[in-house]
Amino acid sequence: MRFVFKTSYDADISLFKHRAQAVWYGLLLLLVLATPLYFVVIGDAYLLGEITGILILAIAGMGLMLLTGHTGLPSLGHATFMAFGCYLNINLLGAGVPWLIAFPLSGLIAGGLGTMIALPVLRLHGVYLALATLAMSMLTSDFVVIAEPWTGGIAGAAVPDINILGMEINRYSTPYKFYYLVLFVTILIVWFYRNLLRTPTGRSFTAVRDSEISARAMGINLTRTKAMSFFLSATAAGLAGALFGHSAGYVTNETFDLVMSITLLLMIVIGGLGFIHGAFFGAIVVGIIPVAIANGRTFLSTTFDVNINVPGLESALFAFILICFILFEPMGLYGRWLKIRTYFELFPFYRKDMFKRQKSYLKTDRVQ
Amino acid sequence: MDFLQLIISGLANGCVYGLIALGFVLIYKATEAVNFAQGDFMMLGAFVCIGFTNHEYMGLNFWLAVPLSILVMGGLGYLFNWGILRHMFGQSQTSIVILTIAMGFIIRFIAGAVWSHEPTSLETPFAGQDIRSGGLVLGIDEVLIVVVTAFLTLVFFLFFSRTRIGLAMQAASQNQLAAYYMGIPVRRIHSLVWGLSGMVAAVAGILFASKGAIDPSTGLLGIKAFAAAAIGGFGSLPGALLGGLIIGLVEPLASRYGPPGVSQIAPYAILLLILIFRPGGIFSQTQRKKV
Amino acid sequence: EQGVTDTEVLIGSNNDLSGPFAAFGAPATKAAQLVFDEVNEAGGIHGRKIRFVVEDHAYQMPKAIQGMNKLINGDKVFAMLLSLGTPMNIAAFKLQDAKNIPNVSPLSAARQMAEPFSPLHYAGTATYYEQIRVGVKYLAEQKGVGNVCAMYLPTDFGKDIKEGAESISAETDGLTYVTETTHKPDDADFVGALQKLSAEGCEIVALALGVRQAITVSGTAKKLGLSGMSFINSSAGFHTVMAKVPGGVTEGMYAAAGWADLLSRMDKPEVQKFFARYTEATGEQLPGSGALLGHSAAETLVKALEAAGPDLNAKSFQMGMESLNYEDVVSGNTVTYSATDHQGADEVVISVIKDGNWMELARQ
Amino acid sequence: MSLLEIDNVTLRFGGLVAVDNVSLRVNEGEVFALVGPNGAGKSTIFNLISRFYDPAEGRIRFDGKDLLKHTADQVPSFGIARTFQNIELFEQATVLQNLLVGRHRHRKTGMLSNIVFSPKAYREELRHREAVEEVIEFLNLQPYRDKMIGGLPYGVRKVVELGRALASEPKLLLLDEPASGLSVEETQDMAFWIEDIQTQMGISVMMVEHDMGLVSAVSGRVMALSDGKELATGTAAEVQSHPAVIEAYLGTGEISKTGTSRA
Amino acid sequence: MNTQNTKPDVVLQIDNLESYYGPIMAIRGVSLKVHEGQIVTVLGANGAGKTTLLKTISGVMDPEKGTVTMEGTDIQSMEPDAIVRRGIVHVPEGREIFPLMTVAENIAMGAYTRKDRSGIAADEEMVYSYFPILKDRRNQRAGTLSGGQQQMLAIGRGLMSHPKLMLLDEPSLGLSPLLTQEIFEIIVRLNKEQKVTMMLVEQNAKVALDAADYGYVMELGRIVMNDAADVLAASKDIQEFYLGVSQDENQRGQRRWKQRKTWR
Ligand SMILES: Nc1ncnc2c1ncn2[C@@H]1O[C@H](COP(=O)(O)OP(=O)(O)OP(=O)(O)O)[C@@H](O)[C@H]1O
Ligand SMILES: Nc1ncnc2c1ncn2[C@@H]1O[C@H](COP(=O)(O)OP(=O)(O)OP(=O)(O)O)[C@@H](O)[C@H]1O
Ligand SMILES: CC(C)C[C@H](N)C(=O)O
Ligand SMILES: [Mg+2]
Ligand SMILES: [Mg+2]
Repeated sequence: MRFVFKTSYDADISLFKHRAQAVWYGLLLLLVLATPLYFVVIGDAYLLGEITGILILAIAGMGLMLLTGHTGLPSLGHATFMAFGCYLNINLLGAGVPWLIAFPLSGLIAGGLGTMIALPVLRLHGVYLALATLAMSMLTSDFVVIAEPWTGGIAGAAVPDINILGMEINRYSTPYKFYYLVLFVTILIVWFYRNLLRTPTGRSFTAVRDSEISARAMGINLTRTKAMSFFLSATAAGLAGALFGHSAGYVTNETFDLVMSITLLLMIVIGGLGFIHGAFFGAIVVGIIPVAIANGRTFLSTTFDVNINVPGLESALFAFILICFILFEPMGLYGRWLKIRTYFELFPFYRKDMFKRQKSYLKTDRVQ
Repeated sequence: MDFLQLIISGLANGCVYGLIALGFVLIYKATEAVNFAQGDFMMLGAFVCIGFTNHEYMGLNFWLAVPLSILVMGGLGYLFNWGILRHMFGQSQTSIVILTIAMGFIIRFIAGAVWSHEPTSLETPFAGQDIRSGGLVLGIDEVLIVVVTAFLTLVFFLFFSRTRIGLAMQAASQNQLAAYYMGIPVRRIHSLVWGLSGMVAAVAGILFASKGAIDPSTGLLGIKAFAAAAIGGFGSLPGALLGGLIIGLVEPLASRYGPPGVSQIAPYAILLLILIFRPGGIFSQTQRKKV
Repeated sequence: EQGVTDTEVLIGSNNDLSGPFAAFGAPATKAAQLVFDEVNEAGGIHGRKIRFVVEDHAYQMPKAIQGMNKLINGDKVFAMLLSLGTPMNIAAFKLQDAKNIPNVSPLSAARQMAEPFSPLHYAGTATYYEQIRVGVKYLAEQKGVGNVCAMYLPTDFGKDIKEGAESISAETDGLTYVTETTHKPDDADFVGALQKLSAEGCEIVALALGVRQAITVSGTAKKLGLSGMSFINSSAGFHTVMAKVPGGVTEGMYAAAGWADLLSRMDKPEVQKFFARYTEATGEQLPGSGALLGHSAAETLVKALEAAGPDLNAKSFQMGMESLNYEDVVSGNTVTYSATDHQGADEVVISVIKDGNWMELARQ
Repeated sequence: MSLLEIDNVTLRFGGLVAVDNVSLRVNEGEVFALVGPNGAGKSTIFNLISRFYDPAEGRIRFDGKDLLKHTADQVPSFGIARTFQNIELFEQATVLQNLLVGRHRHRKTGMLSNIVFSPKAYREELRHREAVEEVIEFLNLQPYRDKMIGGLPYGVRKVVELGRALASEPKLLLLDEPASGLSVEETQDMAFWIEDIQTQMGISVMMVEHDMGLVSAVSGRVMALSDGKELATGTAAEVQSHPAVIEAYLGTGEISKTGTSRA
Repeated sequence: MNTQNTKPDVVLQIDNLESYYGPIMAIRGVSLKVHEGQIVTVLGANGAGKTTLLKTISGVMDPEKGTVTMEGTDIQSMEPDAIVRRGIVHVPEGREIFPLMTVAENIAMGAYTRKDRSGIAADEEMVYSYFPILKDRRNQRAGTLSGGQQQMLAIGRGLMSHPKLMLLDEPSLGLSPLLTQEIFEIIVRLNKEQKVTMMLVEQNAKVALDAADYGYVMELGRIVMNDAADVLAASKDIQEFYLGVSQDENQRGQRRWKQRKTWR
C-alpha cells in the first residue's frame, strides 16, 4: 500500500495523486503518441483506423459517463446528440465555416439543443428517464427525415473532409493525421473532465447522483445542475458525432439509431460506471471485440480452411462476451483494473478473498 | 362503421403491446429489473410454438403445442434467471439491463439459426376465420387476444395484490435485504417471476404470430411495449394494459386521419408528453422520499 | 494490385447476416460461396482461387464502417461483391473508388448503385425505381385503373419506390398519384393505413415494406374486403416465402423485379442443379430470392474475371465486365454490360402469386 | 427580532394534521430543542424550514426574510444547514468530498472556469479545502478523511453529516436527532461540539433529540410537541417536569445515555 | 455467577468467526454462546462490529472463517431466508421497511414464514396493542412514517415471525424515552412469557444491561469482555465508557481531551 503524506492542500487538488501516477500517465501519453509509428513501420494503417474509432467512441462514452456515471441520469438517447453534432458540423462546413470553428461550434450547439430537449424530462428518474431518452432516440431518424434540407434525409449526406488551415485530413487518405487530431480532442476532453471532477461543478453532479434530497439541502439546484450535466454530456457526444461523421464519410437517417445509443450505454457499464477510465475500457472492449471476431474468422478460414458462416454469429458472440464480462465483473473493467493494481501494490500480502464479492442487496428505485 | 373497425383492430393490437408490457411489468414489480429482451422472449415463444405445430417441424396438434410452448418458455425464463441473473443478485440494475440486451442478441441468433430469418406463419386452426356482422370483421385471433389479455391482466393483478407470494414479490423488489430478513426466498421468487414472464411472453408471441407472420426481428416490438408500460406507469399491471391500448389505438387513428409519418411518431410523442406532465406515468408507482 | 496474387483473388462483401435484411444477405452470400467453391474445385480462374470474405454489419452504420475498413484496408480485397444496403454502399464508394476497387452487384437496387456512371460501379439488376415504374404502368394498363398510392418504409429503398410510383403517375396520362402512408419496421397493424388508402380511392398500391409486413398488409386487405386494391412489390418483396404463406393470404400480390421466380422454371437443368446444390449445402428447403441474387452476382463476377484475362487489375476487370453478355438461366434474365451500361440485367419481370406460387406475367 | 420565526404553521398530509398551528422563535446564538413523541411532527417542521414541504398556512421567516418565497435549494444560501434523521450522505464519495459539497453555497466560480481550472477556480478550491480541513479537525474526522461513506459505521456517519452542515458555515444549524445511534462517549462529544458550535462559532442551533440528557446539557429553550401541537415551551427542566410532557413523551423511567437528564 | 452451568441448552454458538467487507476485517475471531431463554446484549463503540456480527448470524453476510451453529446445525453458509425459517429473526439497524407497502402489508410480510392463520392474527393484534399508532396508520405507506414509527414497525414486523431467537440491532434508535422504556419492557416480557431468546445490540447500555442476563463487549471486531449483566454493570470500565458514570463529571474541559478507551 502506498502511503501519501500530503503536505499541502495542493496535493489533494492536483491532477495526479502522486509522482508515480504522473509518470505512468506520462508513459501512457508517450505510448499513444508513438502508436502510429508502429503502423508506419508495418506500412498498414488498417488497425490504426480502428484505434481512432475507439477514441471517438471513448469521447462519446465520456459524455455519457458524465451524465450517467457521475450525475446518475441514464440516457438511451445519446446517439441523438451525436446526430446533432454530426449534422451541424456538416452544415457549418457546407456553409463555408472553417473546420476549426465549425467543429467546436457544432459540439456546443449540440449541447445546447440537447439541453433544451432534456429540460422537460429532467424531473424524471431511473427507468422513466431511460425510456424518455429512448423515445427521443426512436424519434431521431424521423426528425432527420423531416429536416431533410439540412440532413439529406433518407438519401443521406456526405461529410466533407477536414481542412485545418490548408491541411486536408481524411480518415483514409491521411489516417495518421486523423488519428492525431482525434487523439488531441480526446486528451483535451479528458483534461476538462478531470478538472470538472476536482471542482465544485463536478462535485455537485455526484451529489445529485447520490442523494437528491441532500444535494438540495446543500443548496444545489437540481434542474440547473442536471441541465449543466446534460449540456456538457451532449457537447461531448456532439463532438464525437462530428468526428464519427468524418470517419464514416457518409451518414443517413439510420446512422444514429437506438443501437448506437444502446452501445454507448453498454460501453460505459462494462467499462465501469462512475470512472473516466470506464469510458475507455468500455470503448476498447466494444471496439475490439467485433474486430477480433471478424479477423479471427478470416484467420480460421485462411489458415485452417474452416469457414464459419452462421448468420448473426458475430452479434451473438459479442453478446456472449459481454455477458461474461458483466457476470465476472459487474462493477466494470475499472473494478478489475483496481484489483490488479491492488494485487501488485500489496504484493505479497494480497488475499484471494480480498475482493470476494460480499452479498449485496438492492433497494427500490421508486422512492426518490 | 369504418371507424368502429379501426377501433377494434386498434384494441386487438394494443392488447399485444399490453401483453408484452405485462411481461416487463411482472419482472419490474418483483425485481425492479427492466427486461430488454421481453420482445425477443415473445418472438422466441412464437417460434417455439411454430416449431411444435407447423408441418415442416414437429406438426403437433395446435392445442397441444400451445401449452407445451408456454411451459417451455416458462422454463427458459426460469433458467435464464437461474443460470445468469442469479449470479448478478444485488448488482446494479443497469448491469442487468445490459445482460438482457445481450440476451436479446443471443435469442435472435438462436431463432434465426433454428427457424431461419425468413418470416414464418403459425399454423392455427382459426387462421383466417372471421366473425362478420353488419359490415364489421372480427378475426377470431383478435377476439382471442383481447380476451386472453384482459384475463391475464386481471389474474396477475389479483395475484400481486391478494396472494401472499404476490405481496412477497412486491416486498422483494422494494427492499431485497428486508425481504430476506422476513424469510422470503428472494432468489427463488425471482426465478419464479422470470418463469411467469416467460409464459406471458409465449402467450403474447403465439397470439401475435397467429395474427400474421413472425421473424427473428419481431422482438423490436418490445420497444413500443416499453412505451406502453411507461405510459401506464412502470410497475402497474392495469397501467401496462392501458398504455398498450393507448398506443394500439393511437397508431391506426393517426395513420388513418393524420399525415404520413405521424403514426410512427405518435407512440413516442405520447410517451414523452405523459412523462413530462406525469413523471411516473398514468398510474404512477413512485413516491417522494421522506426524510 | 491489391487482393490479387498468382494463386488467389480476394473478394469482399460487407453484408447483413443478422440484421433486418438477413433474409437477403445470408442466403446470398451462401449461394455465392457455392459458386466460388465450384470454381475453386475446378482450379480457379487463370490459376487463381477465389477467396470470399464476408463481414456482417447487421445493417448498422458503425459496424459497416468497421467491416469496410477491415475488408479494404485490412484484408485488402480486390473487389466488393453483393454488399448490402444502400447507405452502406454509398459510404463505401468514397474509399473504394480511391483505391480502385470495383463494386459488383450490390444487394441494393437503389439508383445510386449505377448512377452517376462510374467505371467501378456495376449494378446487378434493374433499380427499384425502374421496377416499380414498369410494374405500376403494367398493372394500370391491365386493370384499367388510374389511382396510384404507396406504402413505404422511410428508407432509401422506400424513397425509390415512392418516387418511382410518383414519377410514372406524373408521366402517364390517366394515372394519378393519390396518397401515401409510411411505416416503421416494427409496425404490425395496417388497418388504419389501408382504410385511409381505400377512402382516398387507391387502386394500385406500391409496397416498400418488410416481407413480414407485406404479408400482413395483404391479409388485412383481404379481411377488410378491399378487393379493389392491387398491391405491387419491388424485388425486395419478390420473395419465395411471400408466396408460401398458408391460407392464401397473399394470393394476388404482384411483384416487379429484376429476375424471374425459380420454382416456375424448375424444368431447366441449370435451375435444378442450383436448387439441388443449394439445398444440399445449406439444409434449407429451397433457395429463396437472396440465394438467387447471390448466385447470379457470383456468376457475373466469375465470368468477368475470366474475361479480364490472366493479368488482373481494375482496368482489365473493367474490360472484362464491360464485355459480358450472357443468358443467366438460373435467374431467368439476360445480363449485359457495356462501356455505357453498368447495369447487368435490364429487364423487369412482373409476377403474381397464384396458388401459392409466383407466376410470371410479363417482362420488359 | 429572532433569527428564525415560525408563525402559525400548519401542514396536512391528506387527513392527517402533521403540524398544527405551530409558532416558534429561534434567537440568535441560542440552542433550541424540539422534543416530543414519535410522529409528533418534529422532522416535518425541519422539512418545512428546508422548504421540502409547503405549509398549508402560516409564515416562516429567517433573518427577516420570507423563506416561503424561496425554493429548497435557495434555503442554504441564507445560512441554514441541516442534518437528517436517517442520514442522507453521498454514499459513493469520500468524507472529504461530502464536506466539500457542504461548501456549495460559497462557490464563486462557474462551470467554465471549473472546466479549464482557471487560477480563480484554483484559489477558490484552496479556500474550500482550508475551511473543510478545519471542520475535519474540529470533529476529529482525520482517520476517515478519505474513506468512502458506504463503509463507515453509523456513528461516524452521523458526525460526517454534522461536518457537512458545518462546512457551509451556517447561521442556523438544524440537527435532526444528532445523538441517535451514538454511544455514551460519542453523545458526550456531541454535547461538547454543540456547545462549541454555539459559543465559539456563534452558530444558532435548532435540534430534535430524544436523549434528554443531551437536551438538558446543551439547550437553552425546549419546545415539546405532540400530535403536531405545542405542548409546552421553556427551559429543559421546565419542560421535563410538565405533566403532559411526562405523560406523552418521557414516561417514568430515566432513559438517557449520558445519564445527566432530570435536572 | 456462571450461566453456562445453570442453562445448558445452547441456542446459538459462534466459534472463531471472521467477517470481511472486501479487504476490511470487521469481525476478528469472535466466539460466543447464547443459551435458551437468555437475553444477551452486545455492547461496543461505533464500528466495533456489532452490526456485522448480527448480519453474519442472520446470513445476509457470509463469514470467511468460523462457524455459526444453531441448535447443533451449522447455519453460516445458508441463505438468509432459510435461517429465518429455522427461527432466527433479525430486526436490523436502519429499519429496512418496505417503503411502498402499507403498514399492514409490512406486518403481514413479517409472518411470511408462518402458516397458522389464527396464530398470525393473534400476533397481529399483539403488535397493534404494543404500538397502537401502527393500527391507526394501518393503511399509510410505510415509507411516509416518521423515523420512530418506522422503528416500531420494524420491531413489530420482527415479532410477527414468532422467532426462537431474536436479533435486535439498536431497537431504541429514534424512539422517544417513553417508547424506549416500553420496548425494553416488551423485550423482557416476550422473553419471560414466550421464551424468546434475545440477542440485543444497544448504545443505550444502561437499559440494555438492565434487561439482559449476560453481556459481551466488543471492540474493533473482538470480544474484549463478557460476563453476567449485573457484573458488567458494576465494572468500572463499563461504567466509565458505556454508562457515562464518570468520576470527574464537573471537569468537562478535562474530560473531553481524555483518550478513548481501547483494549488494544
Ligand atoms: N409524506 C407523508 N405522508 C403522510 N404522512 C406523513 C408524511 N410524512 C410524515 N407523515 C406523518 O406525519 C407525522 C409527523 O412525522 P414526523 O416525521 O415529523 O415525526 P417526528 O416528530 O419527526 O417523529 P420521530 O421522532 O419518530 O422522527 C407522522 O405521523 C407521520 O406518519
Ligand atoms: N459496507 C461496508 N463496507 C466496508 N466497511 C464496512 C461496511 N460496513 C461496515 N464496515 C466497517 O466494519 C466495521 C464494523 O462495522 P459495524 O457496522 O458492524 O459496527 P457497529 O458496531 O455496528 O457500529 P455502530 O454502532 O455505528 O452501528 C467498521 O469499522 C466499519 O467501518
Ligand atoms: C436487400 C434490400 C432489401 C436492402 C435494401 N434495398 C437497402 O438498400 O437497404
Ligand atoms: Mg423525526
Ligand atoms: Mg451498528
